Amino acid sequence: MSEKKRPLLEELKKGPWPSFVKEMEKSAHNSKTAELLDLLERSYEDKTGHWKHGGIVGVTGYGGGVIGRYTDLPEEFPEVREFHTMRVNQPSGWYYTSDALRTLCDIWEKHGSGLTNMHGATGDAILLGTTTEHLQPCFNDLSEAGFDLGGSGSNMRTPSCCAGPARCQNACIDTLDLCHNLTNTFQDYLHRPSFPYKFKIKISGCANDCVASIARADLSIIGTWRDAIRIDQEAVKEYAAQGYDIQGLVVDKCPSQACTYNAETQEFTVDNPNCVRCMHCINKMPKALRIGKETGATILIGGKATIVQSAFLSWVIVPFMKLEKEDDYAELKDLIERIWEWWDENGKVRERVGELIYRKGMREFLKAVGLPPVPQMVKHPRANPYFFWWPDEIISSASGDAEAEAAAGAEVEK
Amino acid sequence: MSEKKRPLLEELKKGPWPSFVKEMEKSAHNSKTAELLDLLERSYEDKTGHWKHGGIVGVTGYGGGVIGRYTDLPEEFPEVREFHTMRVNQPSGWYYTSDALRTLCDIWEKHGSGLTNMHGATGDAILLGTTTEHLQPCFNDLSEAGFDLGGSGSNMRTPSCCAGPARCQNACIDTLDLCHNLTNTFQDYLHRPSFPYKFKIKISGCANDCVASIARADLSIIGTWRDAIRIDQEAVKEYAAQGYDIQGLVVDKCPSQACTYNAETQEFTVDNPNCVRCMHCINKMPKALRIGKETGATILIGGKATIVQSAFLSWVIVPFMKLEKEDDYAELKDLIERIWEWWDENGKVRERVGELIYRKGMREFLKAVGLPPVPQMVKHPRANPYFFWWPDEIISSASGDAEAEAAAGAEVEK
Amino acid sequence: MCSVPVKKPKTDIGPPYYYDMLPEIIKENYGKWKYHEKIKPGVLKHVSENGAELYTVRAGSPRLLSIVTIREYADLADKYSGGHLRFTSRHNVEFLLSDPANIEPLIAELEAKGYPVGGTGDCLNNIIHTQGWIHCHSAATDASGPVKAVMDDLFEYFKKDDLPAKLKISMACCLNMCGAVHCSDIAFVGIHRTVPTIDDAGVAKGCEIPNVIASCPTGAIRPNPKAKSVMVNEEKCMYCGNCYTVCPSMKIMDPVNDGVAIFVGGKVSNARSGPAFSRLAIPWVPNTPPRWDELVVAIRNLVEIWVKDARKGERYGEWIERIGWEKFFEMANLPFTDKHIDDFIFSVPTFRTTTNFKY
Amino acid sequence: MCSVPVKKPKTDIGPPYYYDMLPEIIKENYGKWKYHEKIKPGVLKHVSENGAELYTVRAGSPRLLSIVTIREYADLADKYSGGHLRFTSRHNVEFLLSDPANIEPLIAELEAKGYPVGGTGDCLNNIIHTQGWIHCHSAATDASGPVKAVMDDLFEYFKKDDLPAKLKISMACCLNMCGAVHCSDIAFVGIHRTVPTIDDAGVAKGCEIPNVIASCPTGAIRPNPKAKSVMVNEEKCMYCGNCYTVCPSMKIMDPVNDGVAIFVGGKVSNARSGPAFSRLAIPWVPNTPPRWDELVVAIRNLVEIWVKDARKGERYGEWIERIGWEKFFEMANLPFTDKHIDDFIFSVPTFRTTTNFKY
Repeated sequence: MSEKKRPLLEELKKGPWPSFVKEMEKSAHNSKTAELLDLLERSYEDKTGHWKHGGIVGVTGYGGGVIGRYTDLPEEFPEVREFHTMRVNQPSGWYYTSDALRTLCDIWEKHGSGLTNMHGATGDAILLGTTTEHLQPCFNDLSEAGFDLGGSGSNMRTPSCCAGPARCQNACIDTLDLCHNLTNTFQDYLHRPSFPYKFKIKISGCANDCVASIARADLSIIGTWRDAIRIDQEAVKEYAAQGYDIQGLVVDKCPSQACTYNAETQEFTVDNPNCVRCMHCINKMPKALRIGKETGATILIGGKATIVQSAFLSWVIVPFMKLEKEDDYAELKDLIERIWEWWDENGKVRERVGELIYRKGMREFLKAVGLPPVPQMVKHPRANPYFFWWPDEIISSASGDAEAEAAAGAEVEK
Repeated sequence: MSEKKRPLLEELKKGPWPSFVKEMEKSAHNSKTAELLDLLERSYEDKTGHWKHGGIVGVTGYGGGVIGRYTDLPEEFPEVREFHTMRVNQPSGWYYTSDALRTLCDIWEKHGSGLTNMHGATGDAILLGTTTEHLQPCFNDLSEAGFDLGGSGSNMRTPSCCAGPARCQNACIDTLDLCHNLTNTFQDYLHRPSFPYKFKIKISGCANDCVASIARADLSIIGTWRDAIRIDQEAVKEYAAQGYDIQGLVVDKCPSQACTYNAETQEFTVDNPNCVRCMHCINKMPKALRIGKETGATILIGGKATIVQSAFLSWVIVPFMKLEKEDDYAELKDLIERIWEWWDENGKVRERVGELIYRKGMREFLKAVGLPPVPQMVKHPRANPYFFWWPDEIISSASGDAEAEAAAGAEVEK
Repeated sequence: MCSVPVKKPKTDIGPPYYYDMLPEIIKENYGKWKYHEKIKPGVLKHVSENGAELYTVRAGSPRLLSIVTIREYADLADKYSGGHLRFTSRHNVEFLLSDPANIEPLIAELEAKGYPVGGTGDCLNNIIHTQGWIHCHSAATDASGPVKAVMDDLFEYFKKDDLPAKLKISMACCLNMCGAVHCSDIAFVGIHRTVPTIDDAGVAKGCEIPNVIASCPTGAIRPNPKAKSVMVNEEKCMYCGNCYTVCPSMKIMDPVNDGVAIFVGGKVSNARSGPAFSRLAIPWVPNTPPRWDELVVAIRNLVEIWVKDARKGERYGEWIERIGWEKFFEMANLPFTDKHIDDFIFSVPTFRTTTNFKY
Repeated sequence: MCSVPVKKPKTDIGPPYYYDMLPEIIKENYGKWKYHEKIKPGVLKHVSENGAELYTVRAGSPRLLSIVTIREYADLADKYSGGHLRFTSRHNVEFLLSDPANIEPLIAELEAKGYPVGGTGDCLNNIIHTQGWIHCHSAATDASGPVKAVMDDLFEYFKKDDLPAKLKISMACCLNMCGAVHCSDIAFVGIHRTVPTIDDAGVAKGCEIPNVIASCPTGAIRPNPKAKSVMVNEEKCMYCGNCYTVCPSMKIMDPVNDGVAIFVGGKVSNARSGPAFSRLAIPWVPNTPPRWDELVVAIRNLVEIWVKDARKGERYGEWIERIGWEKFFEMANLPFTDKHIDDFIFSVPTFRTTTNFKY
């Protein structure tokens, strides 16, 4: 049937890369999916989308997790008059058993289009296309099978994390456990939007940042260490023996010139106090170099995409935090709640936390959440002399005020 | 007399560096200067200045060149009740004959305090401290002796320049002649404020920028070349023979890795298309390396100090412009006038041209002054997708519009 | 009427427990991995402290997956990897094998079904992208279609790991730039180029005017009290469509003028240099379904100049950093326009405040 | 009444013609200089293409010069350099000699009169500075006094050219930062720390309220219609004093809280890296005339750590760039405070958007 009806989409069944059109056709026995193909063909003719959002849809007890979607051509395409998305909270690190996947497929066969994204940019498994009346039954079946919805709207979004210690030697923290723990701890913030805008948490086990947490999360948690890189000198010699250009590909590219390689002795050394733990040398010689033993994470804030004030990358607010399973990550959770409290109190509608910090200044933020300012927070200190003083830093009388002077950081080492 | 009366200033007569207090005392037979010392002692006691500005003072026919200054303690210090500054336009490059200096001293002995700055940050010779009634006679004497006033207020400020070809092998342009020429051409803009705010022009002969034009001028003119660095290989060998670390101190510090040195042949080479003409190698080996022969200047705009929108450094608007004495610098002058016209039309009160460009966008500026956008204007292109389209770049009908597509830069080389 | 009593569903149960999803070999070596090797494009080997070896086989997907395909994945996992697999953040599926003998048969079966194996190490990875016309209300272009066209064209680089470095391409169908599109080696983004068409009646009826005004990053929207609607200052509007997201009566689609912008040189990893934004290379190529030929040619060109000129180990942005943007535009044979010069909030720090440049 | 007729002065005659000021040797070799050498601190030798040799002897000055001193300069020029001299942009005087035999006698006479010779090459150059309490209405501190105190303390470095690189120190007496204070190796700047005291009657009588409001970089000033004056939002005011410049009834001086902030790491030259802003090192040291002991100690410390740790050829900012700001604060034994973190227009690009840092 398709060839005559959808000549433009037919073109996208050609070529070596897997075709999304073929994927859709696999589920085209579902009448919704068949009509979605027709609607998409129409978009290809018109060069415009045919979707509207709006209209609050959801499941009982939740304020998020479902994205309402309606075509703007409901008469012509009645099957996709309603075509909502459900976000299903993925297991940490996107690990699945085949049975878990089949369960999900069965539920979605029963209630939806049969189309999914594995996974969306939010981290969730995306179930794409169902009607309002199916939402609650679908949720009931998901819940019964052990699945829950993810976030949408002005709430904590579904946290996500990298492959972690399950399959990576670079995991400085247990990203999987931390992600699972935070997701469960903050269920209420995830399901019931009460924030000024969205708040994303993403967790990477090392500075390679495989989930792009620094670019995509309001709160970025990135594993690191504070002792020394572990070096296996025998393995270094093996790299050398295989003709690997240790000087050119590893040492010369060290951003802080903290590596050295002695071509004669074939010894590799790291000046750890001057190492910035960027992962480059470890990436290039994984058999010889390993992360340190005293591990934890750097906490960064403010990352977001373009809208409104242009894209921000997250910036450092805690250079190193131990993240202990033993105390249930208490320090981190406490910090997160303090951040939310300040943001909630001060943020405007649709103002991301990074934009709020830009508007109010880091000094207000740091004071409110109780973090000490440290040089690691900035690429460089300010160039302008436009800085503020707290009332207790000002000398109140001509007689002087030693405390205020001290508070102002005026002491000079003699 | 002074020791008892001015114990705080007395402290500043001690030490090896020349003392400004001693300088003042040299002229303290002048009653103004004597009282200035007393007033300064008072400031040292009070830890506050005792000057007011305001009150328009000047000389006939000019709107600038004199800075009105009054003490806020006129009863106690009647001699400095009025203590105005006159800015005297310096000769290009601050070259003087002893006679010219003596002439200036004689005039200032007659009309003022006997105190000067040689020179102020504006470039002018500053005559510091006279009364309203002396302004016109002093100007008359200056004019008679061949001196003119510099700029102040919302006008073109006194242009200034480096030592230039008179005493520097790196002068890519005749900074002295250009400065003299621009100053004379734009006398009216210098003396009669008619701009939104101040406009500074500073001219450096090379990228060492000895007059800090990139930091201090709204319009920065910095000499450069567009052919090859001249290399005297014999002189290179001499540096080598003297044990100079050519590799470490010159080659390794080249910002674009455009230098090489062959330690065996003692040959120095420059990859000129990849050279950014930063002057480093030339500075380090002046006997062996020289600027190119095809010289001109880079034109930059927007430099300013802190107030209001924080300090800006000037940025490139013309990567290379020939500056020809023969055609009286016509291209440059024409550009300057176009810039003034746009700024005058669009600038708010006290808005520097750089701040206006920030507010309106480079695209508006470039279109108005008729300069083509080039990559040399930016460190890197924009990261945000928030760019504007001109009406003629937009396709007006569904039938397409090849011209608009071309204007939008959509062509792709096949 | 008699209805079957519905059991009240449990809420807030959280996601499935990841640990239950892991194969035995991972449970035994959890946190004990020592190093990994790249066996070949699409195949990784992780070795643990006690010598255990875990093999990963990665296959690309079109992101939009039918449950038919997911069930095929499940069957393959049962057959080759003890029923265990995972997905990556870039829409790949990864099978987790403990028996190396299963690698080649799995690959053969994946490839036979049309799921290409590759994308590891110095390969082109799968393009991370958004929904486009399949599902998004604010899309300025389709997502799956352009991505398919580009991946078809660059397919060889997904299968070979001899690029100068990793190559990560991302795609977003509008300026919201969902996903880390702003930090990719090459990014392409659907853009609008014309101001929204205002349906005054719709605004009056359906939108909160203060929110519409506040949504505009450039302050281009002001009230239109007469119409109980709003007005747009055409000189300030840069067509982001944020007002349309807040108020559907601010129609931003323009089939003739919408198109795609291309950015280059971003990265996320901290390796060597810190994360960096992608920067504008091509302000607009037209929207040309079904196969976006102009876009495909433009991206191929951008990839080829890097492949040809970059040194081993240089990500796209590191290469440009070395040669300079002026050389990049020359090499890419691209015009530099006034659109390339930032004029938004943080523009001034992007201006070239030095005479150090190349001609 | 009978008055002597005053000749109407010529206006717009422009500055004296520089060419008339030049010595013969320069006229003969104008534009023909080939290279220069540093003979010793304070003495340069320029050699022209035809072999002519010009010697420059540089002496420091306190900027504020009496005509008595200028006449002394003139006499010295007549005696040693054919009546020719020049001034530099950093308040030095330079004698232009064609006879090398005159160098040492000139130096001896200069030093005897208290004019130190030095400041060339890898020396500390003279401090460029502003008027301070001698003449400026908006000064938050004196200029000449602190400069004298600092130069006395660092005197040795003006006389020796074995610093790691040039050392340029600048001083401004308020936030207007006249001179290139924002781009110096070390810069110190007078600052206020309290909001202006408003004299409502004075504002009403003497100031243009729209201008006062517009003068505030942070939008902290709003009208006070009752008093026909203005009000200051204390939370937004960062004490720049720009309103005081526009309106003297916005009194900004506060003798107890005014003081000096110290910035480091800027440069103007394009050599190697481009020009760079100085960055905040110490937010405040108190104003302590007559010799600003705290300031002197603070700057000595900042100089010494650079002298000790920098590699040959590293300007102050290049040194910090290499070691990192976190190490700088550690080495300088300075507290890092919330004041060091930018919160003005271009703050976001200064934040550390990478995990690459040192502890």
